[in-house]
Amino acid sequence: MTLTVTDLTCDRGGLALLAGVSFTLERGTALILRGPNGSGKTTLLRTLAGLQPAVEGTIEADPDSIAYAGHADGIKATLSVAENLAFWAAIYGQSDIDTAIETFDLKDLRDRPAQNLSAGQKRRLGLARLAVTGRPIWMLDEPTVSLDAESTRRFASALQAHLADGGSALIATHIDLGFDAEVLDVSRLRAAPDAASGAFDEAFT
Amino acid sequence: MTLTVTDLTCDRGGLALLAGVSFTLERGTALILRGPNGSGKTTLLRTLAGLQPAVEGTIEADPDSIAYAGHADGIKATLSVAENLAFWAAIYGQSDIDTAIETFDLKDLRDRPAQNLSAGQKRRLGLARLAVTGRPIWMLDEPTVSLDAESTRRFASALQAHLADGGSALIATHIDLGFDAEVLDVSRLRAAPDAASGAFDEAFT
Amino acid sequence: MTALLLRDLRLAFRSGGGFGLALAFFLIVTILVPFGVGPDTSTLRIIAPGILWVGALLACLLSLDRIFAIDREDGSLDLLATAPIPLEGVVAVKALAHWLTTGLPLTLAAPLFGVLLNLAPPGYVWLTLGLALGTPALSMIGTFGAALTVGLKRGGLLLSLLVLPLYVPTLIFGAEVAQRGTSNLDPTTPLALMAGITAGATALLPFAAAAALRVNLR
Amino acid sequence: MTALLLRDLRLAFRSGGGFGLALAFFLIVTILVPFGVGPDTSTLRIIAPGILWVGALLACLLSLDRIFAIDREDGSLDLLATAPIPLEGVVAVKALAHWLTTGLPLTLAAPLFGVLLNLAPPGYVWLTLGLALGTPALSMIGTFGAALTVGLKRGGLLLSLLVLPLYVPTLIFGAEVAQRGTSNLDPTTPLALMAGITAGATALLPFAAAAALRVNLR
Amino acid sequence: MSFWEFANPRRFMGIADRIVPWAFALAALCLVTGLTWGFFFTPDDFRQGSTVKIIYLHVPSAMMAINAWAMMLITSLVWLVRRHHVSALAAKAAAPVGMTFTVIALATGAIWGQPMWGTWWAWDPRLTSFLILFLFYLGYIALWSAIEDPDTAADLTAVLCLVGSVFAVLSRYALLFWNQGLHQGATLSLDKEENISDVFYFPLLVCIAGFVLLFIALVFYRTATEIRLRRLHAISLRERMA
Amino acid sequence: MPDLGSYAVEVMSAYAVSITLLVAVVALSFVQSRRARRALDEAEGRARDA
Ligand code: HEM
Ligand SMILES: Nc1ncnc2c1ncn2[C@@H]1O[C@H](COP(=O)(O)OP(=O)(O)OP(=O)(O)O)[C@@H](O)[C@H]1O
Ligand SMILES: Nc1ncnc2c1ncn2[C@@H]1O[C@H](COP(=O)(O)OP(=O)(O)OP(=O)(O)O)[C@@H](O)[C@H]1O
Ligand SMILES: [Mg+2]
Ligand SMILES: [Mg+2]
Repeated sequence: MTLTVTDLTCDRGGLALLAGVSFTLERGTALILRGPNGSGKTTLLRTLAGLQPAVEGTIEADPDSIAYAGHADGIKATLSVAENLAFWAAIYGQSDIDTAIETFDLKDLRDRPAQNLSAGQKRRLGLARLAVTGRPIWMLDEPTVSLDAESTRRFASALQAHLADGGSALIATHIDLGFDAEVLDVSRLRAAPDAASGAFDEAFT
Repeated sequence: MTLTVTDLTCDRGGLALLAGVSFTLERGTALILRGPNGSGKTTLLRTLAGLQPAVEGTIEADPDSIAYAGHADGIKATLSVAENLAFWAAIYGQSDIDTAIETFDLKDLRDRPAQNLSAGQKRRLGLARLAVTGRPIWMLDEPTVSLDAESTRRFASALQAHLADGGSALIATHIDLGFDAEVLDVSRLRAAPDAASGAFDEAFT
Repeated sequence: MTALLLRDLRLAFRSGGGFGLALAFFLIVTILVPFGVGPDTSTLRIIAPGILWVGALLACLLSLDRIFAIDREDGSLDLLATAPIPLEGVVAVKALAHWLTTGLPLTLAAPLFGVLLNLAPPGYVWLTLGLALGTPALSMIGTFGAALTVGLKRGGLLLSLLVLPLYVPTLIFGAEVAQRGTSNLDPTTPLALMAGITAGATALLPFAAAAALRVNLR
Repeated sequence: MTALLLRDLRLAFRSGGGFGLALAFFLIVTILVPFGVGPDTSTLRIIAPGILWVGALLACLLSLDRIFAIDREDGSLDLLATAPIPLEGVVAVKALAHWLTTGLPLTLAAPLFGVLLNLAPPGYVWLTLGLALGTPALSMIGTFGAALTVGLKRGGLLLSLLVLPLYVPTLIFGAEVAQRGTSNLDPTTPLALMAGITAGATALLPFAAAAALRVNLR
Repeated sequence: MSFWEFANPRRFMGIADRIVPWAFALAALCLVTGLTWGFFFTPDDFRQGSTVKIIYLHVPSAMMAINAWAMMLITSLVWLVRRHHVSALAAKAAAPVGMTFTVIALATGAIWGQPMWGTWWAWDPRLTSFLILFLFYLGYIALWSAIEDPDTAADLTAVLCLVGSVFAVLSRYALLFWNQGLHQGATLSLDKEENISDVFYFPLLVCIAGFVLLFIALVFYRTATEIRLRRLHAISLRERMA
Repeated sequence: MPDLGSYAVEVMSAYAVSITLLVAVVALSFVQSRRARRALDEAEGRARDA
């Protein structure tokens, strides 16, 4: 259940963006990714989630242990809150959605079509989706966008419960989540302009 | 250039959401809307911007003085940053986009297609769009979503420059923007459940 | 306004949304029909004007939901509605952009595709003339339908259902013009009627469409 | 997997994206053709099988880009790709859902629409049989094309151009079946060939489509 | 009492409750009399044979199909101008009734056309615009059901109704603009009501009255239903908010 | 039963179709009305209880 990343290089649009990313994420811990806009946090998370191949380096983790939540929530506007969650639960072989609905305070919105939710309510639904996957390693890309203070607190405590349960989390965020966690500053890992961004370039230099 | 709102009721989906909203926004001042998720901030801003009719009450403002920026940025993925800005400038009869590009630090991204921007860079472009309208009253719905600390600071100072210029701003946000402004707590203005949400129901009760 | 037109054209070119798609679809229809109906040239010659018109009309119909839907999703439509240009103007420009990226290429390409269907020689000029006069009506009517259904669930389906009946007269007169042209009869009456539809649609529908759009943006 | 199928069907019903749209489009084509070609029943009878097949094929073609595009935009596709189900399965389910919402209704409705085009009576059963055997291939091939073009600029246009040549054999055999059926010839040879295409496409294309999808998600 | 009193939903419900039973009863009476009279007790036409009996269904339903759209047009305009909700709901209530009449007219016309014209359909101006009117009914009903917010739906359908009226007008007056086509002319001996002999004319009048009354009864009845649904909608919204 | 001559099928089917359709709208309206009444009564009862 630990995630070990060694000397990873990721690219975006054929351009190496981050180089030499190494860390270990143990059970029960969270790691926060920081870095200014455009520094490559989203790119790193997508690479770790297996959505794009790494240029170099290794990612050791059970691929069936990662749940990814990106900028887009994967929510269907015409389905209701419960239907959206039930679908994702079924995809991950789970069936319990009530706990997640409880945790993210969606009870009153249960049968509301997702298109009638406010921005923050939609985000809560996106986070609840993560909870129904039953996966131990959460990869979150700016999870608290448009959440109010109360919901942010709820999210933080849900996250801590997840960690206490033996899960772990990798979170890219700009704001302070209000609990202690290790921080990885992505801006220090910026790839040198001439870093290898693929075998092709190397063959040329 | 002042915006005066008197006893406004706004609805969403045929349901009165806020009632008795009254305030005056003078030149050079900013008003911050606060309230938990789903309390009606977006609805209020849309009503003030003239995108939906008010159920009751009056809004006094020159309609040609308001620039609205919602959750969605109105940015075309296949156009470059400069093309996007130039288009909106032309629509508002302006031609200068360089100041806005400067203010929101988009110089390096000028010719990048908008689809290749990171979340925060896209948001900066959305804010720059607002600056090119040349309108005095800004209505901003969660402007700092996905911005890093540095960009948030930049935005705050751009906003203060706008206020110093005689503009004004109405901002719905969950986070602290780092400068003093009056605050309107929307959650106190919640419409009573039996409030009239249209003349039709009254005839019945 | 010009800025809006230029932007829409540029977007159409960049994303292949309008321009190429309608033309390709038209080509596909004219290629597929001989495959389906069989290569018998005399049958093809009889049905050619009708099929070409139906193909052009379908190509128009298909690109309609893009007129407002994309702008609606990314928030541009809200912003355009609050911008200092009349919504009627926005609608008219959108219709014009749709015509430039759909109707115009179709008109220009139709004679070429006529060859594929073995259209009788005198038909070419009348087909082209008919399309030139008729496609603006198709774009304008379609823009109205798109404004009516923007942001609805079932938008696409409803759009076709609403627009279709309004397209029928144009189609009938257009096919009649081409048909009469190929058989050396006088096609001026249907041509005049079609021009009348185009003029009427262009004069009235922008207002109806803008009204519908305002309601839909609520 | 069942959950995915059910969701896709539900979405198709709720948003009118697939189900109604394809059927409506098919209806539109069959209504418009007589308007365009003219009401001469003997001409209509000759072209009926071909037009019905072309109509069904276009209806399929149109709904293709929805297969993956919407899921891609709202992030569902990323999430499905990281979910514990094989991508080949996702592709197969998507194709099945497309067939259930497009091919199946088209097959069932075709005889009805045949009446509008004055199809010769013996043609009905062969038309239906042909569509029942041929439309699964159309859905599967289309899903492959959609996987190949998801997330591309100019996706829609490219999709039609890529898929079209792959559709032509099915169209030719299908129209041949219906044609031979109406003229009381033996249609088993083209029918068998068409069944072969369907079987081949269903067996091989899910793997190709999943591979294409993986590349496109990068 | 001012005409606009109708616009008050409570008043309307009261009036509807009183009118509807009578209207239904009278409609049933007229329809049964007219159709029985026409079917059993009129002679065959010398040229059309027994098919002339179809006239008692075709003409009233075609007339009312067009009149129903005219009524929807008027109530839609009232909604757009004065924003009386009952008016919009009346238009909504009338649409399915008008569509049924349209289908009846199309079906009987087609059945009648087979023996009379030798074809059940022709692309003549009246028939074409009537078919388009049918498609408009479909679109109108579909648009109502596709939009969630009732006021938005009322606005948009009113705009659609306005545009569709062109075809309602054409299906009645197309003959004035084009004097081509099958529907009227030498094949018919009965095309003008002045020409119709009294034997056919009186039962036809009774049938027309029956269709008109049925339409009135149904519209009042259905509008009352729509008002109830609207109130239900308001209550459930309130519940959700509380 | 009057003698309908060679057009019996046409006339009969025209009457059958039309009468079926008329009965269908009336029946539909009744069903819808009943359903609306019942739902409204229920909702008003709930509103009063609350
Ligand atoms: C599908 C075929 C047909 C359709 C769609 C159709 C439609 C119509 C319409 C729209 C009207 C006008 C009603 C009004 O203006 O109030 C009408 C009237 C009439 N139709 Fe037909 N019709 C069809 C076939 C026929 C046939 C076959 C006959 C008889 C041979 C016929 C006889 C009449 C007569 C006698 C009238 C009343 C004429 C008048 O008041 O101007 N119709 N029909
Ligand atoms: N196709 C592309 N070609 C070149 N550069 C690209 C392309 N797509 C994205 N980029 C760049 O890659 C960089 C990394 O983007 P990424 O989305 O990973 O940033 P991020 O750290 O998530 O930023 P944010 O905090 O704004 O979300 C950005 O500078 C972006 O402009
Ligand atoms: N069609 C609808 N019918 C009923 N209620 C709706 C509809 N659409 C939205 N709502 C509700 O209206 C309320 C107000 O939404 P709004 O978007 O104004 O909230 P907000 O204050 O902007 O919230 P956030 O901070 O999450 O953006 C929400 O509770 C939402 O669920
Ligand atoms: Mg990011
Ligand atoms: Mg909001």
